[in-house]
Amino acid sequence: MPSNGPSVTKAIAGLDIAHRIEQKFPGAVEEAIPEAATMKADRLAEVCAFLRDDPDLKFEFLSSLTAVDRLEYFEVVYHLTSIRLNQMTAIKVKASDRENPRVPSVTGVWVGANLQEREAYDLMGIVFVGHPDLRRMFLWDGFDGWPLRKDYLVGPGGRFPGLERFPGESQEPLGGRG
Amino acid sequence: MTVQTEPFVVNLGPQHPSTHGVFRLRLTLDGERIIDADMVMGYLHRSMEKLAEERTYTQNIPFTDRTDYLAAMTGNLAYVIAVEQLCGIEPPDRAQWLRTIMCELQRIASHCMAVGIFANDCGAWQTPVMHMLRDREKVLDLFEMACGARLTLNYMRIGGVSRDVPPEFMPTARKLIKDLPKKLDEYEDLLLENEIIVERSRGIGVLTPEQAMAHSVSGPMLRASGVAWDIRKADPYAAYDKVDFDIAVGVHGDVYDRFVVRLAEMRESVKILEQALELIPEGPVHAQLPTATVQPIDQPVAPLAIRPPVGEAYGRIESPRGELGFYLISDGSPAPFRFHIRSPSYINLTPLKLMSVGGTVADAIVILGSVDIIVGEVDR
Amino acid sequence: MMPLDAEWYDFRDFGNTVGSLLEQIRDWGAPDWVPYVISGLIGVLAILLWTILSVLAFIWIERRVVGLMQNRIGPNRVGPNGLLQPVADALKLLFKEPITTRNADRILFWLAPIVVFVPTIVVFAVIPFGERMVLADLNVGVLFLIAVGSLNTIAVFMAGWSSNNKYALIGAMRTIAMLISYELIQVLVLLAAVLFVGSMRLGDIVDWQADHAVWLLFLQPLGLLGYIVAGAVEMNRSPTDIAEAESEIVAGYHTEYGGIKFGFFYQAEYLAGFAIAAVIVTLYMGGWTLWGLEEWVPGWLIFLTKLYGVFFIYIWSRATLPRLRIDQLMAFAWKFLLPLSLVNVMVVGGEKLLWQEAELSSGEALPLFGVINSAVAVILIGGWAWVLGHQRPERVAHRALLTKELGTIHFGEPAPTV
Amino acid sequence: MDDTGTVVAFYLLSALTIAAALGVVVVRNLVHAVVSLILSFVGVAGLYITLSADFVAVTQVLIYAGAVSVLILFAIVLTPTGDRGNQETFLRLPALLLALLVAFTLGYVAIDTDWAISDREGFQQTASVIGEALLGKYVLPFEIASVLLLVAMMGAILLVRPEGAVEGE
Repeated sequence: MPSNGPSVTKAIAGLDIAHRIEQKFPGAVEEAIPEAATMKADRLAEVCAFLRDDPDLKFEFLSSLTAVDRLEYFEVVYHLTSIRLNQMTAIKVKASDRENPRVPSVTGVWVGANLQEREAYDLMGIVFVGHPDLRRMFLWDGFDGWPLRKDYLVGPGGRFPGLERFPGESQEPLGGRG
Repeated sequence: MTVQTEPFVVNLGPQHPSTHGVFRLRLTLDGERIIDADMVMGYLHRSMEKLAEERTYTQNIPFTDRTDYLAAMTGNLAYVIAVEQLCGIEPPDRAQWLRTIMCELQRIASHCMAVGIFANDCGAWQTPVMHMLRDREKVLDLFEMACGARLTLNYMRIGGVSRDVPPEFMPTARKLIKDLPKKLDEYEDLLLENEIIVERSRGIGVLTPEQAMAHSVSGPMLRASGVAWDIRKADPYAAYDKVDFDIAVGVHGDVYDRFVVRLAEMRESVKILEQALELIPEGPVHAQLPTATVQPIDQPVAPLAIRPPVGEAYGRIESPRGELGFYLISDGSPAPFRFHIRSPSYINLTPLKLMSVGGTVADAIVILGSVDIIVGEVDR
Repeated sequence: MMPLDAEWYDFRDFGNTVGSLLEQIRDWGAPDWVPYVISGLIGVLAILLWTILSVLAFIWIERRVVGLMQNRIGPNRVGPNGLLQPVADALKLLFKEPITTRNADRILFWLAPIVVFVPTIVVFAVIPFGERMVLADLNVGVLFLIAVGSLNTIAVFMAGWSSNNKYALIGAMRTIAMLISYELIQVLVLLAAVLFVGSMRLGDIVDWQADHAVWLLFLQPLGLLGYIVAGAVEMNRSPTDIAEAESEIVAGYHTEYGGIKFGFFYQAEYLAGFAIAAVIVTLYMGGWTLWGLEEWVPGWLIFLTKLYGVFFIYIWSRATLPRLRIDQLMAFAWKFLLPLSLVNVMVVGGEKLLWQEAELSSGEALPLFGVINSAVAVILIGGWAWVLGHQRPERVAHRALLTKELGTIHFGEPAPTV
Repeated sequence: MDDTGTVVAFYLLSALTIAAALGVVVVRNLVHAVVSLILSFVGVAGLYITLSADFVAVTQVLIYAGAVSVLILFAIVLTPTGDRGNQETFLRLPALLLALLVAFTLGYVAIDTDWAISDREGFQQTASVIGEALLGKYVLPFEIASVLLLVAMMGAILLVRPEGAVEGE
């Protein structure tokens, strides 16, 4: 990860953290890329507790929790910080059921996930199983749909394509989404 | 036999003088004691995360002004740092120093409001906040000099800042930071030992360090709980690794400590500014950007056309309210695939119920004031 | 004291003017009750006029003074220096639609602003504005002050309850709880003053102070302090504006009021302030006398100058101090002021007894008592505060700890002192 | 009761007191009832003034109109909302009978008694006379009443104390 200036925070890469988790919980890691390690949903709670309590990791601080709509599946991204050891990592978990995405809640491990999971539920529609108070946060009860999903309010010609190219940009083939 | 009273539900807000915007706190009271507290928000929700997915990376900078509108500079910076991480851009030195200066000025301005409004929440009838607005205005004058705006600044750019500061900026800034310590002394004289402030805020809304960390509380709130954690030191961005400053921490984790931590941070900001104004080098303020190949049709759009490689980045800085992070996912198109704001105001509200249950309505107000939320950032 | 001229143009005492007017009416052969009624009417009108003018003036003064204290300008648009701002405000309030919320208790909602106004203005009936310038010179003037002051509570409760608003109800409950506690303090401190002077008639108290050429302020500093605090509570001013705590319960009991009904509450609040200041001036600061100056300067002018001066203290405190919490305020009344004012009553009673039994001359007794009481006040306040403070050693001011070590935890460490 | 002013005042105040007292009984809303009770107290205070008992009058306002009514208001506000109406109960008829009986007795006694008129002058300063009487001739009843009130107060506090409440904070 290119960083801005000499970083003091030790960023534990996804591959590294996946390796450590794999040692403790074989089969808990679904896949690992440099940015983050993806956990299996059913092993999430114990892995998180391990990440929090392990003396070498001590990720006591859940920096950020958010959900991403990857079109084929949803993923929930956890950015973890260890305040005492000054290190950081990111883990992910996938929810592949588009109609009813379910992910175990980590409120039991980090209470700070409470509001952030509610936000992800509110805007992305991901049900966090085990969350003590999973209600809409910003939108009113009874709001129809999950606005941050890519297919929210699909137009007549399919999903609104967004900004694919800059105005006047050459039409050469694009990588990624295009 | 005991006196049985009915629980009594009071809606503090959305229209209320002390909710710092349109924020609603639903309190269930037994007499004056709070037995339950529930937050209702979303009155200012503008769906920025969705809007940002349809706009280019550069077009998204103004959104970040409007989340935390009392600290627009830090909002800008957190976002551009995330984009720079995504693209691997290294801004030039002068830009880094300018960012440091602006962020610290912004921190002073924001803490002025936070401390002043906190005193207001304690019931001081506008006097501290009026005095603090005086100093905030001077900071805003500097911002106006630098970028023409006072509130929604839009000063930071991906790869640097929008323009260099005018020549009269540095002398004015030097004069301001020369005067500021005297003003801070004045505030400390007025507020620090004020018996009523101490009575109102000591022992109220206590968070132990373990609770604070578990609740993902950040910024002055976390430091007030005794945890020496500051991203400026832990993960230095801009030019913070080249300046010397201390982390202000509290030792009781109560409302009073949050207030003294903010006061002390203003002093530390002055310290940083003193060094930054000495050390800032001359040079360009904008890096060369890897722009997409765009044919200029009628106007030069080239410098804006950034197309980061596929990937994701979590850029975070220490905003006046805590850890402000931007989680960006790029799919290689001109617009971010996912744009998430980790807003400190919102997440700092997590332990609100824990802190306010058992206290009185007056305590809840003071606690809410000590969290220092900006509803624009809570709702986004 | 030099006898007054008794000519109608001697404005040192408006009583002269009224007296000669009544004389004239009597000369025309009107029945006895006519001058009686007319003098009463004149007094009532004079007090009403004075209160309205004073309130208007003080709205402007307070806003300008507080503006000065807060580094801003204050009203300066309407008229020269914004002088007409209060008039404009009053007109605005008059022409505003009188809104009654749907589920309010209509009768009480409309009655409350009127009821709140009555006791605050009736208080001025017993205040001697100058020599013979008192509307009703009651024998039990001091008691009357307390009794009428306590009626305010009812009006506030009516307003808060009838609004059918939760903030208003909380405000009303707070007011009642507060006023009950502080009425006790008021009674006790005034009792000490009455005990010392030996009369409940306010005129007698002023005369006593003039005769002995000493203000009770010097003889009963503790009583004065207690009354100032209790007065601040009664008139709902910061640091004790808990009943209408803006940052907590919006506007307390008058949250739902607008237009002229709110205007009544607003004016009643100022009037209560003037009443408290008037009582302080009369009881503790020699009323309309000023060591002989009242022979040359109209007594009412001296009285009003003192009154406005005392009221200024309240403006000042409003611009300076934050607000206490309700339980802290109550604790302050019961744990601090009440014991102190009880001690005050006992000390004063003992002194009175000593004075009578030992047959001291007032020249000997009063300086002695003044010194003793000041010392008692200082020792009691300091000592009691020390005792109460020792119960809560954690309530001290401190600064933030400065550290460079990242990730350390400093919770529970001793904090650097201020 | 010789000059017209006093007579007019007496009848006006009596009318006020009786009307307000009736209001207490008739009005359905409990808070309204308390407000008219206060009005009736004030009326009684006025009656005391016409009898040149100024100390008693002011005390009436202070204690009854001020303190006692506030206590009643407190009690009403603390009662659950459902019970706040001045509802009809089965005790209506017995209460009416009892009230009529009391009224009749009082009226009969008032008319039947041969009221002696004192030839002594009225007091100028009632407060000092009352004070001397209370602390001189009637000091024992006065002290007993004080002790009784104190005990009642402590009993009340004890009754409403929550089980196992700790002293202080």
